[in-house]
Amino acid sequence: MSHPTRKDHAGAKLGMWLFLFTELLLFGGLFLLYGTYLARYPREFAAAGREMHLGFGTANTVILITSSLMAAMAVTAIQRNGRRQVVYLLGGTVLCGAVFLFNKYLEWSAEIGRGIYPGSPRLAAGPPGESVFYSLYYLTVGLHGLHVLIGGTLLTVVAARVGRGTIHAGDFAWLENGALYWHLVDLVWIFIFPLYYLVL
Amino acid sequence: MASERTGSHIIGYGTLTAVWIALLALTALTVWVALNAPGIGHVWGSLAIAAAKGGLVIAFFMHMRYEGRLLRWLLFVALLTLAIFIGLTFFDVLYR
Amino acid sequence: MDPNLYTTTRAVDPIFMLIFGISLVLLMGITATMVGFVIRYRRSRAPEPTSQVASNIWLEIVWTALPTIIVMGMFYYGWAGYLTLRNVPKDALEVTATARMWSWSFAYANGKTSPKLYVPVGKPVLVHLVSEDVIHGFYVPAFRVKRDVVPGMKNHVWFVADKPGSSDLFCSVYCGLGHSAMVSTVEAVPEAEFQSWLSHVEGEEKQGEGRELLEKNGCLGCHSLDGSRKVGPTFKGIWGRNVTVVTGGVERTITVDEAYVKRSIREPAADVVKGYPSVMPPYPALSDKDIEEIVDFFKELK
Amino acid sequence: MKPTDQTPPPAASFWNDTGRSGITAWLFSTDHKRIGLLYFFSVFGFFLVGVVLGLLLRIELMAPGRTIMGPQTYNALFTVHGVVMVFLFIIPGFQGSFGNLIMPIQIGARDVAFPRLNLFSWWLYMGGAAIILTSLFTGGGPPDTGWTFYLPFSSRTGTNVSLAVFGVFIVGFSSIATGVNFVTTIHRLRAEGMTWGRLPLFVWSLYATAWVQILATPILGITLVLIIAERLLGTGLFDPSRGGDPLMYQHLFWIYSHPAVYIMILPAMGVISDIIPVFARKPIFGYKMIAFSSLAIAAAGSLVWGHHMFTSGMSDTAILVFSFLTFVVAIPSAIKVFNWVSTLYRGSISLEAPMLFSLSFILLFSIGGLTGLIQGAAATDIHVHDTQFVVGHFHYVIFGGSGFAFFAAMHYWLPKFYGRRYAEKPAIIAWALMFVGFNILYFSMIVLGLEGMPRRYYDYLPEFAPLNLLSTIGSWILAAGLVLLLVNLFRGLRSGERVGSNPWGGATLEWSIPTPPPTENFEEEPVVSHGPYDFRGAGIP
Repeated sequence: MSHPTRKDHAGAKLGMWLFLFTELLLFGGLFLLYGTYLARYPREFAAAGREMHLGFGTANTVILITSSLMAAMAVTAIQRNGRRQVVYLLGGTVLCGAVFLFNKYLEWSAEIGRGIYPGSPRLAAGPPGESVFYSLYYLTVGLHGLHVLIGGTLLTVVAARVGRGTIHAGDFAWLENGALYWHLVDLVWIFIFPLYYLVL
Repeated sequence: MASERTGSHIIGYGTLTAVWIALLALTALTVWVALNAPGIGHVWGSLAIAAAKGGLVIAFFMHMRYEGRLLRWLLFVALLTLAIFIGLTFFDVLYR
Repeated sequence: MDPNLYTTTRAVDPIFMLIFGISLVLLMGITATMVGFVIRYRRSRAPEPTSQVASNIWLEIVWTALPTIIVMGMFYYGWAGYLTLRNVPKDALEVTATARMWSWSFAYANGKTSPKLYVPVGKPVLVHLVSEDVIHGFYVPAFRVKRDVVPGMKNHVWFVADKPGSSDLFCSVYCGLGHSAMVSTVEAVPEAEFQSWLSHVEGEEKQGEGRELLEKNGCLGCHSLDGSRKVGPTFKGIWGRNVTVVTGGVERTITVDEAYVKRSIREPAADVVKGYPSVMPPYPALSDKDIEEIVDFFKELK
Repeated sequence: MKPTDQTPPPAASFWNDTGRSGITAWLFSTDHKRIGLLYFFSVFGFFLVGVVLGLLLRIELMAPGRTIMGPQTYNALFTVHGVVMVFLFIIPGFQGSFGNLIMPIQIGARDVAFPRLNLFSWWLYMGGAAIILTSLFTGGGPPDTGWTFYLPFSSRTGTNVSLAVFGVFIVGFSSIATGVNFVTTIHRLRAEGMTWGRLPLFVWSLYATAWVQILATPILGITLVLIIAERLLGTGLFDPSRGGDPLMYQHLFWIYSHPAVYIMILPAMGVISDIIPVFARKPIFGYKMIAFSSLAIAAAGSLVWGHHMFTSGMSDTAILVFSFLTFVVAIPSAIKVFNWVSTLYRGSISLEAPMLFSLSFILLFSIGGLTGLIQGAAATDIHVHDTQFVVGHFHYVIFGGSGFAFFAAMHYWLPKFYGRRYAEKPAIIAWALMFVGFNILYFSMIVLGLEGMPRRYYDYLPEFAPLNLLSTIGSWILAAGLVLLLVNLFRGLRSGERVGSNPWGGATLEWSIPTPPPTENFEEEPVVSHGPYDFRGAGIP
């Protein structure tokens, strides 16, 4: 029924970039809130930021940067016809994503264990700015985690299709777009990291 | 308009690895700055480092350096929009 | 009435007239031109177009520049007028307006409170706006003033009445069920009358205390004293009345007594009178003694 | 008058030339014309729902006090009226229906860039709509917050706000998908010779709109997520008792929702720019300025959201800035109006239904725009803000503007896809009824607002009674006209006079292909050699 559309690699990439803009602005709304509340509660934000686990944040930054490297290498690999390498590299990317989420789980458990979560009695008793900081933190990082999950799923599907050969050196728009999405996830984290973990 | 052929440019593993090392170095730098140079100015400092890291990711990992003018323009428009949204809001927040 | 008194109304109305005047001229011009063209160049009279001109750079420049000048003028006068609304005269009388779902209460410096805003004629009034729950809006159309009453924010508004009389005061920001019932008035009275009203200490009529409490806490925004149906049931004849209430989804009939009144004030959602929405907030600030006063008032209210 | 083609439509039109049959041939079709019609009937269905709700609201306001419903019902009705009209009708309306039907043909493409994404966005839209409808009948009942969902009220009310908001979130996704699809299509799939300077102005307006959708809708998305988080997780980001600021919600909400007004009105301006030249048999006056002003409106319109907050307690500096920027938006709008009127000069004007709706668009939109100046000026906005004046102004722009343009588009383009047309005389009577009824209905509101009657009022003081009654009577005249329009239009599309490929004598590409269009629009990719309003170049006398 639907005619086979011409393969338009540049069109697909343009569409993906447009979609990435929307993701950027989605997080942009949260960054906007962060900025305005930081201007209002600089001391409370600094105090709350000191409670964060710098170790977890740094480790996750390194993990995501590395995963992003592998995703970028996968795009190079498919252009060089290295199908097996692509599958390994994407596997590495997804694995990094999983480790990232596992770290997140450990970190959140520790924080919730200390009574830091939206609406907790501890935050209700503390200064209002800290409650705002942690609410923003949970929302931003939670939304980012959701994107890691979506990106991981997407790259798994792409890896399977590369394995089956439906994505190949002649038509790898899906792989390129999947990698672009993953880089966006990395990009957002690059900004989350200083804003939440390094505001001392 | 950008009318590049499929896979017009292949970025070598070496370049990508160099970018990766630069990103790790910048991460180390931003952590060091945070731990050793406290003060209000450091929010801007760490944001500048984050912007540099973001720029590297966009330029190399996301191939923007090798794209046509159209995509670069559009990216600029998107970032400008976000900056304006935040900037105009601050007319309220800072002067209230 | 003092024609030299610079009121908010006098600051704003000329700007209205200016913008309306220009807008009317523009609208008339556009309409007349359009209708004229349609009549002159209708197909039965002009079977073929007699021009194929598709652009004219000078026309474009003119009708870009002209609106620019007009709207910049409007912007300037609009802003200048707004500054009048913001610059509070120094000698203004200060009143605090407290908005809650769905009533107003006005507190004066000497502690007197009133459900209506009494102001002296000719003296500027600065109203501090406080909200106890959601966002409300303080709006007096006669004085062209409006300001949102935002919880946690220190907003204010000022105006001055140039003649005695009563003006409507509305809640302008949608605030739920009783939004349109959240109406009060500004009562402008001569200075001497205002001073005697202000210094008149209540309490001489002993049985008025319960009623004072009802007014002060905004109960009368939702419960009438004359038997009419508002958001909540009327207080008229409430004492000893048999009412059907819904308790946790189950209907039962009870008689209004002191225990019921107390429960309704402390946990309004516990027993909700059938046919009314469960929207009343609890009023923990009312002490047991206050509630006794209210009950005494209810006993009198036949 | 019109050249009528007595031969039956060619067998290979998009109606029958398809692999599947029955309902699935529609629900799973990736053909832009079928998706366009799916969108058309869905958005128009929701429009009718919104109309019925609006009529009920007007009946309640006919007299002070309780007329037919209680305050809770009234509050729910105006909320649902707003949500349905804004999010389910007018935002997806033009893009989804006429954008899909017409835009690919106008640029000489076989389909949009991502046909499957296109179908998916319709499904998302329907899914979101279904969730919104579910929210009315489950949980605490229909939301009663107003379509603006202002916090902290919307985090306190016991009604089903979270579910409704989630539905709007899904619809927002659909809007983003369409925006991405259209920008890519217009960049990548223009036929040979279809330069940017030859794009029909409807396409230009869709392009500008798509950008607003891409850059502003995500902010709505995150705002809605924050409402849900506020209600379900108690994040307290806008709760003053916990350090939040209710005004930040308003900023975020209007960062999207003001540009959204341009999502609603820009395509309507595009429709008008396409229709007026055809019925005046003259090239559009000032093509470049109209195209440029679409982009200018989209850009400047994204910077003016603060004018919804002049009374909120926002800083005076911000009021200065936003009031200034608001007046800047008035300039490109004025340019458009002057160019439309100039197009009529020395033309050969035929007053058929699409043209009547278009000309009344100019008038009603001008009233809407000029009343907007009152609200752009800081001093005068204070008085009219949050009153019936705003309600009247908004409906002049969005109903008198976008709505009338939508009716114009229905009369202008639907015959192309059905191969049959409506009867002219009833269409003109319907237009006259609607025009008169509309002005009675909404001009009364403008006056009521100047007199000081706030909006969202269930009950009002006796002094407002006469105009409210008049307004309600106007709503009935408008509704009568609408019923006549619908009966006439759809009866005509079923069994009216047959039309040929170019019933109006238009020069854009959609009139160069058979009626109804074949599945892939063009037998071979067209090569464009003349502008969209170059009637001589297209061989039309």
